[in-house]
Amino acid sequence: MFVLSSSTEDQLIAETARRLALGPVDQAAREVDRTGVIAEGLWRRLRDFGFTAPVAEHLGGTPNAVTQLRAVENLAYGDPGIVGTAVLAGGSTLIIDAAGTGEQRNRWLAGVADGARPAPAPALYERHGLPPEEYGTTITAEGDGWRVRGTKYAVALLDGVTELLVVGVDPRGGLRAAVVGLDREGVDTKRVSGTSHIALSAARLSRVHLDVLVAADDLLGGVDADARSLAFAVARTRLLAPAVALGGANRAREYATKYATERIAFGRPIFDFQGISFTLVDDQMRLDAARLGLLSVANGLDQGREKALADVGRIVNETHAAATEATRNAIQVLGGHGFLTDHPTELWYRAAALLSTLDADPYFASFAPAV
Amino acid sequence: MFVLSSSTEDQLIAETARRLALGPVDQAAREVDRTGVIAEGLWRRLRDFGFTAPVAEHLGGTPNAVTQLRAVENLAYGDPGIVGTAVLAGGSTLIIDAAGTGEQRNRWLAGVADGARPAPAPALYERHGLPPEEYGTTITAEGDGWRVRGTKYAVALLDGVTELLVVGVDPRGGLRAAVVGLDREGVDTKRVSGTSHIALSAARLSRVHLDVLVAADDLLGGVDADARSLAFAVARTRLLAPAVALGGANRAREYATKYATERIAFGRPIFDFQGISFTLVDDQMRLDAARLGLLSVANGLDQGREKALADVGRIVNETHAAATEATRNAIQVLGGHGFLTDHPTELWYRAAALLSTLDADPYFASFAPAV
Amino acid sequence: MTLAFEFSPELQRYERELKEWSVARIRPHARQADTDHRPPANYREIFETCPVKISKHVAKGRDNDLPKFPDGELMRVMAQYEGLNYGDTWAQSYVSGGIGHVVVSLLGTPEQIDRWYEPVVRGGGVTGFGLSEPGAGSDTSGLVTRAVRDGDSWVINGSKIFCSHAASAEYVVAFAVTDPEKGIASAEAFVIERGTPGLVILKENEDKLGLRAWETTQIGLEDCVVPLGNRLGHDPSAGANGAGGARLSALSVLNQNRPNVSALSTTVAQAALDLTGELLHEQRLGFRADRWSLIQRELEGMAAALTRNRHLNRYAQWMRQHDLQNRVEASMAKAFGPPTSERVVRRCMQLLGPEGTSTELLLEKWYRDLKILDIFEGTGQIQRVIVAKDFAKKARG
Amino acid sequence: MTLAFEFSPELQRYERELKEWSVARIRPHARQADTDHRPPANYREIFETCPVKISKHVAKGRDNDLPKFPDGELMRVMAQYEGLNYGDTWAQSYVSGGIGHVVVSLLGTPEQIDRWYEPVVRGGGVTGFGLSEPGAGSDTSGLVTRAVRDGDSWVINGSKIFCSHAASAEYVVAFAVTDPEKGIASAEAFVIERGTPGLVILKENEDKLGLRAWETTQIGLEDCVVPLGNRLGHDPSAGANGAGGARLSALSVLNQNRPNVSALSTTVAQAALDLTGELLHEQRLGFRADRWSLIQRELEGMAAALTRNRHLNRYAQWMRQHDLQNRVEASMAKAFGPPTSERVVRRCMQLLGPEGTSTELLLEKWYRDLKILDIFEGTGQIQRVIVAKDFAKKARG
Repeated sequence: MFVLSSSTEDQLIAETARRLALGPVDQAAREVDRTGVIAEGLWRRLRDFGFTAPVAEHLGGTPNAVTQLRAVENLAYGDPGIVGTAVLAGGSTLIIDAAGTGEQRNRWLAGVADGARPAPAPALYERHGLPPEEYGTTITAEGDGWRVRGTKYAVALLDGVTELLVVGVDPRGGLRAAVVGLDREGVDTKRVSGTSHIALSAARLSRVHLDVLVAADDLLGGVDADARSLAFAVARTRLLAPAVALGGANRAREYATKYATERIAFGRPIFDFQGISFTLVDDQMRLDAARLGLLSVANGLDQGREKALADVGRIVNETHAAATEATRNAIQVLGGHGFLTDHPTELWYRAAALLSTLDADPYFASFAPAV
Repeated sequence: MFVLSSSTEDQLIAETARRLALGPVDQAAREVDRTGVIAEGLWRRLRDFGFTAPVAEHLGGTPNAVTQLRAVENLAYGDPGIVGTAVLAGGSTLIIDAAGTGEQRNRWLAGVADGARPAPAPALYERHGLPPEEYGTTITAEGDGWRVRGTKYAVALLDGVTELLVVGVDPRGGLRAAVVGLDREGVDTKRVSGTSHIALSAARLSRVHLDVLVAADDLLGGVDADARSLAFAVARTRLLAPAVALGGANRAREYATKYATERIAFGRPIFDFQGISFTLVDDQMRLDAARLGLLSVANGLDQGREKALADVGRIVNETHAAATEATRNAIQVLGGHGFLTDHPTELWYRAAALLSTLDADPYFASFAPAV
Repeated sequence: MTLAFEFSPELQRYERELKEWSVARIRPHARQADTDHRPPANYREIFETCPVKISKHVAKGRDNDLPKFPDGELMRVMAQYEGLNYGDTWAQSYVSGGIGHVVVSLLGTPEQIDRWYEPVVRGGGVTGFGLSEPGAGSDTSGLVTRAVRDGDSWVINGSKIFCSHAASAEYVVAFAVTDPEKGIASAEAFVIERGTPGLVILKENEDKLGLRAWETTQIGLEDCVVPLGNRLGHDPSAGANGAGGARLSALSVLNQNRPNVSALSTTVAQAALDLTGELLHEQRLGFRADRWSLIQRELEGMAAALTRNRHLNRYAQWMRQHDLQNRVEASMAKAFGPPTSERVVRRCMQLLGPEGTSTELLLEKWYRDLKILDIFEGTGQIQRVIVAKDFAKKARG
Repeated sequence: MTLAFEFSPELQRYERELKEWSVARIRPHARQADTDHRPPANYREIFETCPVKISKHVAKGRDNDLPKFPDGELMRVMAQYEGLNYGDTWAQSYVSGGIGHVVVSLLGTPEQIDRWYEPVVRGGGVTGFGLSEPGAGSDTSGLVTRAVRDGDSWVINGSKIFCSHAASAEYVVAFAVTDPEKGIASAEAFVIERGTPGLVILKENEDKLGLRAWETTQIGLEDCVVPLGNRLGHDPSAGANGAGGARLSALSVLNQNRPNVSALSTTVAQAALDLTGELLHEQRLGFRADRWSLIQRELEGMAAALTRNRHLNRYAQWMRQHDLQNRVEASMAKAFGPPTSERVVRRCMQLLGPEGTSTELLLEKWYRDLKILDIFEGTGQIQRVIVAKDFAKKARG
């Protein structure tokens, strides 16, 4: 029987996330978007909370996927841009914790939880919505070492980081990961300075070309690593961006509802028109369906079910479809006002769009016209 | 420059069609559905009108595709079941006229226009929305003759008919058609008696298995037939079922609108609720887009443009998607009343569903959930 | 407290047994029931063959001899809906036997429950219910059926449509206004037993697009006289007290069945999808590889959509199981599931081609059956109004 | 009478030349215009390089030195929208130069047209327009800006938002109520020239999600005094005659631009799609065959959707070209096109992956730009209300 525990602890975590969301995260949103910088104080609070970049138990603790998902979604209710940045930057800890050797966990995660040093930056996503098993990045034995070759996209926050955690496939098609020093020859990062994408300006996303030889002990889990653990950890990580999108989109739906109940036109609050209210109800239904789907897959991953691995791609895409549509409709409900930076709707619209491009496998959804 | 002529003659044809539609066709709809029989008087009127089974110029005249499409759509406004039956049964005349030799036109079409004898029954459609160029039915040279082998579906009205017009592909992948006597060995028709499908009961649709040898002069256009003329004629024929669906769906939209402006709930006509009216507006937008698309493709066929051939599959699918949705929403607007045979909405819903299965190529549309 | 997306292994087994039985014993009668507009005459005997105990009354915690599952009784009810209707839809209506008795259990005094509810639940009788009228559907404020006190009796006049099972019922529970000035606020429910003079069956079963075996009756009430004690919820000696509006809103408990209606639609669509998948797999050799992958992608997409339906259904049901207010979630489940289920069946017919709509298969029946599920027990539009009201309330703090 | 789905070869050539020019000369400034929230300073010089004549005023039959096409002038206008905006959106606003002068041409006396319209159309000036207020958007009945007659002048007080080009305009045409009791029915339009005391630019250009180079100004009118002759449509010596409502409805001519707004959205989406197709084709070697066919199917589906948009746009425009009432068709085109165009751009970004949203490409800008097109000149919701009213009228006979 599937169990989504609503334990007191889980509830507490979700509530704490929501408090952080509506407090410091929400307050910083516009400024972070404008400057492309998350202030150290806010970073510290996010790090202390621990769910965007969770670390190994003995170093602070990695929650189960369901708990993390709920925490991240609630946090992103404050601002999907900031939380999306944290999640993209923090993803390697989970993977190293799950698939690294004890020595590697110590080597790469020590000091991360308390902010003394950053974890290796995760280099996961490629283009065109390719799922991990189809990544073009290869990790292949070559002499005594292993060659990591490929291009990674949406690598977040390289400033101050010294290593990358690169996920690729080995010649037999299994997943592999390796930690690569950023200063190594054959690592070529391309970054547009400043606000270089439609959203998540603080993430300073980079493209990284890799053609580099690493030592066997830089392979995550070593030469005989368990590809299955890695696959589960990568799958969990892929659920985080949609959880962020979901949090932001739910906020947008609620914000637009509030606006519509207050804005008067044609003699009544515009929410009284079903053209407005039904749109918002449909948005919420899609968001709720996405949330249940995400939780269901996360639970499957927590239970170690193979089927959950196969279900990741679809729910990621469904969630982004729901989130991009809901944020778009939130602007629509606000009308011309929603198009101005006076309201946060446009921030959420942009964040949802960017997040949706990370992992958009066209297998799972076809383009459909709006009408 | 694309020209959709709104000539007086075209206008007259459309108006005549609409008059027939709202007169005898509409009046017969329920009875025909119940009995599975179109009375001879109505058949005669449809035949005299000439647009459901058009014949060669010297035998009565085949209109251009645009004119025919408009006539058929307007006629189907009366009842898509009756007009769908006529169109499915009459489709061979157009193909024989376009792709047959002079001798063949005389052999197979003489006496058809005045009802003295039926034209060969068209055997076009297969399963799974396969387009003609992928039909599984083959027409292959064998000795002095040609072997026709395959299975055809939705072959209408075989009673009293002596020949089939079978469309298939030859070994080089080009389209071929042959006329096959129904009494020939190797022609095996399977028919469920009475009302055997969800709608179009009068069409008495059959499945026909063919494995039969025909003479070279039974090949439409002869051994050196022009595959291109055949392809254009088949393409035109494929546009007729969606034109029927469109006519029925437009009627359903208007019927539901009228109902909604009269039905009072919560103190006003339910049409005043945007949940109702916007649904009907969206339906009409999709139907209008489908109509313009159909006309555009029909015009392309009239102009002999290759591109139009390639555009048939998509517009057929778009039109059926619009029509099935609009007929379904018409019932929805009527609520429980729409579910009763007291109203014709359920007839239109059934007809739209059946028509949509003739030619539903999944390449052109993916399943999408309703919300 | 736990949220069940999937049933416990025990409940899964229960559902599976029910499904298998439904396919073996219910489905074979589906076509005939549709043609005859009634269930097989021996339907009670058919039900006797059911390998697991199922409940007649789907309200919470009534039938105490039913199997217990860790998921809770309401989850079992949902599993019953999914299992029973997988074979075909006709049986559901005769298993539940109408809702007249359920209304008695909601509004009746203990004595009335003893008299009209218990025997039906134990004996498997059928009961009718009449609320809608020609001029009053989703909006019940337009009710015009009238009950007038006359000494020791009530005299009822009016007509009712969309009465489930009223033609073959032991009794019909009908709502009538007792004070035209107060209108709907004065509505009361009356038990009208079969054979009561003035209870006229105007149309035994409507001629419908689908669910034809489900009896949908039009009744007339022409100077129909019932004893005072047949008014639900009151001391038989007392008059109407004007609390009729409250009585009608007590009926909102019935709305808790909404996730089950969506579950019904979902399981029928799943049956259609499973059948279509089997047929297409049989035909697979005829497919080119690229076509087959299109088909497979469609089948996967539909399966995922039905899983989404189930998530919303089970979530709403789970909330109620745990005594959480689920009005919004139940409405969402009801608005969400049925129209997608319709689309799945339609798409299955399309993937098969013209024969997908042939009466040789049941898909065309299911397509006709399902249409009403986005309408009865509250249309998709009404569900959205309910959810929207909740949004507005929350937004206004 | 002919319906043009495709333009005549001549007009296709015209559009193609305009497109090529727009890609070569307009697009290179797109990023900077977005960053600066204004067009390049030398935009007039850029426009000078345009190889074909384009019109400033898009109303019917005004600019007589424009090339003639068999399709008719309004079809040329639509081709201009499609051609000009294919490179980027920033230029459109500066080509049309606002709509203040268009309003003069609709409401003004011949003398007023000579004074305020003709010079702008000939000289290429910019004019502003103010209708919306903080409390009055789609519903203009809430206008509170007030004009009071005072001897030989009108004294205007209030504020206006979403005023296109009001900050850099030679004059702003603003609506104000002349009789608070009659409200919107007494609204009149006033020409307020630049530098008029009391005309205050509260915000030169709003900080917007997209179309940032289009000037969207907030103005204040603080005891702003204009001569009687600046009230459009009247003998300068006469007072307000209460026909202001009629005046506002005369503005409905502006609604005839709706199909062009949809055409604008469609051509931008087409630009995004073309660019995406090129990039993906360059990357094609990296694709597995089954993935490539998925991609190709997506590209085809989007191209078809844009063709659908164009069908509705051109049909509505063609009706107007032939003096057929196209109110409903124009609203449908406007409701239909823009949201699908948005989706095309979004989907293009998704197909490309994260770099699809990078500022190295223009897709992310276009995604931001397009969002407003389903809002301004009447939201999709308002368009549906217009169509629904027509349906109801026809249904009621």
